[in-house]
Amino acid sequence: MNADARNTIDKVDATFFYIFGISALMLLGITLCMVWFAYRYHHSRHPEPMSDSKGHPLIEIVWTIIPSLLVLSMFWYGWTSFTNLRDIPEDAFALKATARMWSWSFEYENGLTSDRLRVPTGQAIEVSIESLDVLHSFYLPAFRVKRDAVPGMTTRVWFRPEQDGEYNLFCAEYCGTGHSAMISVVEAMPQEAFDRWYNQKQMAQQALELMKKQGCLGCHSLDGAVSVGPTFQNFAGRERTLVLPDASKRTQLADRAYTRRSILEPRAELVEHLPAIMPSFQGRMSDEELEMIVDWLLAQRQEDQKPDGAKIFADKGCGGCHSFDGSKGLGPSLLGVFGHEARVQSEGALRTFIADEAYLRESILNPKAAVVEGYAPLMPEFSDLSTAELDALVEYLKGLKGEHRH
Amino acid sequence: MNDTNSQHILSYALLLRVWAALLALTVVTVGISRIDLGALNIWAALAIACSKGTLVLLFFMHLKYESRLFAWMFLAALCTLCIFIGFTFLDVLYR
Amino acid sequence: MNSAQSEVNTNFLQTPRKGLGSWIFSTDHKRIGILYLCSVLSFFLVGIALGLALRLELFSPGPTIVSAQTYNSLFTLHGVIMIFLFIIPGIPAILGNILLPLQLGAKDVSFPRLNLLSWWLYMTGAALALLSLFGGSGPPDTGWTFYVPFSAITTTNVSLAATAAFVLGFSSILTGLNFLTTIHRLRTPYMSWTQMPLFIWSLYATAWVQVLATPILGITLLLVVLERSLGLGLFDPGKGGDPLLFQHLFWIYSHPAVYIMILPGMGVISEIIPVFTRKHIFGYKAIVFSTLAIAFAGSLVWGHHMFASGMSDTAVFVFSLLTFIVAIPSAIKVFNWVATMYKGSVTLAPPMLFALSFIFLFSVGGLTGLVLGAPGPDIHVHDTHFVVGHFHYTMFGGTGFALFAALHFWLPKVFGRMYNHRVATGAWLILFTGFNILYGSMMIVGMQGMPRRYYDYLPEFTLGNQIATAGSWLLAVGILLMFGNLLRGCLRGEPVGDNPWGAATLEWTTSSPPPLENFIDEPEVTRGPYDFKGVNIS
Amino acid sequence: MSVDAHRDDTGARMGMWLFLFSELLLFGGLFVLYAVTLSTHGEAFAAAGRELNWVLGTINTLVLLTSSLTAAIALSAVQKGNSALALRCLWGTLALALCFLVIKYVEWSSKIHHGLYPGGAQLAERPEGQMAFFNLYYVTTGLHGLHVLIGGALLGWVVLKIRQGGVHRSNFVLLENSVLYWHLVDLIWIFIFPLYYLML
Repeated sequence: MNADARNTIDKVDATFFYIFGISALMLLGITLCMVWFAYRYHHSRHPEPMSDSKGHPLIEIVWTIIPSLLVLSMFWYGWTSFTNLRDIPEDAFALKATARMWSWSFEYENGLTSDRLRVPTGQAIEVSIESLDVLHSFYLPAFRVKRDAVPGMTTRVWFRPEQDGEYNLFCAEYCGTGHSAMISVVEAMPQEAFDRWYNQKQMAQQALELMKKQGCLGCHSLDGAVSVGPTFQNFAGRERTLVLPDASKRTQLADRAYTRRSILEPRAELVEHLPAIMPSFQGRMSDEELEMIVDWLLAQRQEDQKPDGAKIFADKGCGGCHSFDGSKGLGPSLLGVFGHEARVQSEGALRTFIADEAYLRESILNPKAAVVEGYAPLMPEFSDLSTAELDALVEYLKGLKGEHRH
Repeated sequence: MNDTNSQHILSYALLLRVWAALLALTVVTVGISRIDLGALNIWAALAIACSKGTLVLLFFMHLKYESRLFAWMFLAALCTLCIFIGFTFLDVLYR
Repeated sequence: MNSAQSEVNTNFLQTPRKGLGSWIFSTDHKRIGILYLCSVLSFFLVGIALGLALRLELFSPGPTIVSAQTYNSLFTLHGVIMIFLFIIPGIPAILGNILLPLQLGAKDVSFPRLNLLSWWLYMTGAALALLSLFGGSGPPDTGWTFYVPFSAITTTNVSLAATAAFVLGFSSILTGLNFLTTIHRLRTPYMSWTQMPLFIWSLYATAWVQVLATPILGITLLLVVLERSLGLGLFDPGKGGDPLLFQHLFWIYSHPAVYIMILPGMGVISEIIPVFTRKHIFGYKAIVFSTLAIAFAGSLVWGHHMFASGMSDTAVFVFSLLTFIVAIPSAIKVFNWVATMYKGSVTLAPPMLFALSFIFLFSVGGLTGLVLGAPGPDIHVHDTHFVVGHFHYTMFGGTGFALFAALHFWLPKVFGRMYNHRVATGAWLILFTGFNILYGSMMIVGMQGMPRRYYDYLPEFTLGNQIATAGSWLLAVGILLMFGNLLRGCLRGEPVGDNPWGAATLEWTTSSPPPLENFIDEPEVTRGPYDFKGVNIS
Repeated sequence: MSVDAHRDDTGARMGMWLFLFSELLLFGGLFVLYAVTLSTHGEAFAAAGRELNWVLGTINTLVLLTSSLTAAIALSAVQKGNSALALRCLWGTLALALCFLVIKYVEWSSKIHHGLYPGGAQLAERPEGQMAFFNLYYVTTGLHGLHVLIGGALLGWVVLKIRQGGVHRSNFVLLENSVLYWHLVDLIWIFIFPLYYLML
């Protein structure tokens, strides 16, 4: 880490102490004078006023000039600490934060997206902030950083996490029902860990290209389709039955050793019911390349796991407007939403139909196309959901059984 | 207290002259707007509007014949408006 | 003619005409003042109830007593009621109405019927605000700031609430122009500008701000209503508008409005301190000058509400610099008040206790305001509970306490009866303690980073919130005790003479309560407003 | 009762002027928006301005200026004790006010007919600056039109008062204030006209 690397905290805190220090002294002085005068010149001790002074020009001038100088110095500290916040280091790692009612999403330059802000420790981070609907504000108390997210405008902040850990990210500009739930986390992690996470897609891409070159994909499908060899889908997540050369069988969950063996000595252990036709790749790729493919194969677990509809529902802030118990929020309750008779306002006309899966999908991707009668077209488009996520969310909604009420 | 209730009565002739001047200025402002002067157009239009406004204020609205206090008050209001517009540009121009 | 003469001589509380009609259609400035007194303080109590509910909700993290949507409506209404129905009209409409003509030696304000209209507009606005609670799809949930785009898209009754604020603004403008004209035209000819009580000066400066800044709020709210009803979109970036312009226009009014709120309070303090120290106010001209300077410079600093908004850095520079410059006249006033006590003869009667605690609380509010004026630190505490605490220190600790001081000072004049001093002192002590517990812990929680308008909060903020909530109960007890005591005093207290405190301004030279047209004979100004030599308590 | 006993015409005029200041600032908010939008969307703003009918705008300016003249003459006439002339002039002012509103109506309806109104289909397809221009145009001229109506009503009431003898040579502050209001309406139009109709 750069030794003289600026952060966003020190100058602001120093200004705080400076202003608070002077303020505390002044408050103390005023209060003490007031209390002392009230005691010393109390009418029981001091029945008649001793002075008929109506003012004193010199004193007035003195106590105009001294505070003026003090506040001007405060202004200067305040201003320089502000310019420090605004002056983004040139080597800052850039990413984009998008605010919507009521969640944050972060997009990295390589296209990676996340709902928590993962950053490398020690590095200056530049965040470009945008809003999809109303005003929000990107607030990191730990780094003294705040900037509004304004529709139609891109605003910027920077900060430098100096220690690994999790830091709160708040929305500080009031944005409606879910305002206080619009919380996320900055996760500062060591550079290597961050790189591994950050490059996951890139590595996967390389591994895929390599496998294509080596011809792996000719026999192994990626999408679960049955082909000559077993599919790669959920490679690490599923158990397989292996037939050993001595015809005995055992079950195996893919680990690193097995995966290497299955590439280097494919005929030693065969997946049940499959012919022994895969050639050995011993010597046909470098060890590095092999590791890359193994890494990729072993990563085929999360990718294929079905996304959790309930989690998506919570993460995207859906609950801010939609209840499960039939109570009316900013949006209609989702209790028994699947299969109920929907009355929607669409293209200026009132339509009635049974809410099917296509309708649910449409209402998530393009909510303004058909708005349930009696509600305002407030809901943002959730077009950033992946197909799998959308499927999971719709499945989840279908599971909310009960008597639907508007 | 009611000392200043005595009124200055403006002659019809003066009012007519002011009116004629206003009409003339209107013609001038339309004329100028037909010529392309670039950014000058808006300033010319504003300058003419200001002089028309001054005529209305001074004569039609009798500001010329009121006590000086009224004029000061009017200037205070006008300055306030100018400050509001001007200070907003501190943001808009340098954003 | 004789009956008319006797009517003029009776005190204004006991005119021959009786009943509600003799009040709500009265053009007498004192009666209108009392109408405001009753209505403003009623709304204040409603606002307190809402505030207590807010604090109760925040007693523990997660849902406590209400839903998030209800909470949002609660703080919106708390804000709208406290700002537009209590603190802005508070001192000018209640005490300004009652005292302005009395202190000027006039029979009434310049436009008595307009004055009555102002009260009716105030009540109309209040009724609209209360109406917005019902019907439509629920009470407004935008916060009192009505920020777009949220206020343009929420389905709640924002249009009605904005219309209410518009009407209330109209009422405020009419009161302001009435006061300005009265001060210019109806001052007794024996009183020069530099012989005017400082309270009048503060009303004068306030009235200018009311007349010149309030219309900007009017047009801004009108545009929000049009945006909601016609899809106008002057603040919608998709239609060539700019959401930040709303904030500019809003704060062009609402920051000067802060001075509409505080200046009359400062005027009250400038009246009370000399009376209870038996000494001429220190630096009369400096106070007058700082009053006018605050009113003027206060209109140039609205941008300090927008340091984190995405406004340009140039604007941040200028607005921050000017903000610090506004701090100077406020400091001058504080120094002058304290200096007035030097070598005086101090009596700690209830009005004085409230006045002295005003100085303390307002100083806390003003000094924490310095942090908010400095753009670097402001970024951290902006939109957190620190701002809420600071704001309540200046507005409640400042204007609120000034109003309480003024009520304790002048109500005996208005009703001719005195409240119980011991109870008043006890109520003050409870109020003052509760106040500091409540808003002090709010500021600390804010420094820790808890944003404002949060229905729910992270567990680390729990302790501070619980202390604050406990403080709110103490505060409420103090307020109820104080109002109970004042009410009892006004209706059944000991009768007092014309000048129970030995003050030197004109209102104390007439009887308590004053006669219908204030003075039996045209009052003569025989002494300055702070010249206590030979003034006796009567 | 006490209201008329303390007559103060200068005070009444001062009150009116103060009220006019707040009217000025009310429009001031719109002028802030105008200035800012002009500086951020200059080209589109001007392009939209060229679509307004400047001939009708000019005619309306002349109409309003003339109505101000007749109002001013009416005041002088009352001060000179010539109520008959004052009444004729005020009727003239009212007729011109009506004329102004009719022309305004024609302008608005032709624009609205073309879908150029806030929320209108045509307007939604225009560039942002043009949308902003038309939105501002409708609000500003709408608010101004409202003031024409209020001013007209006020003058109508004064006409009644003159006929009843309530406003005459030695008590004309009501007429004076109404005329002041009318001039303010004119004054604001003097600025609206070049800013909206003569933009290049």
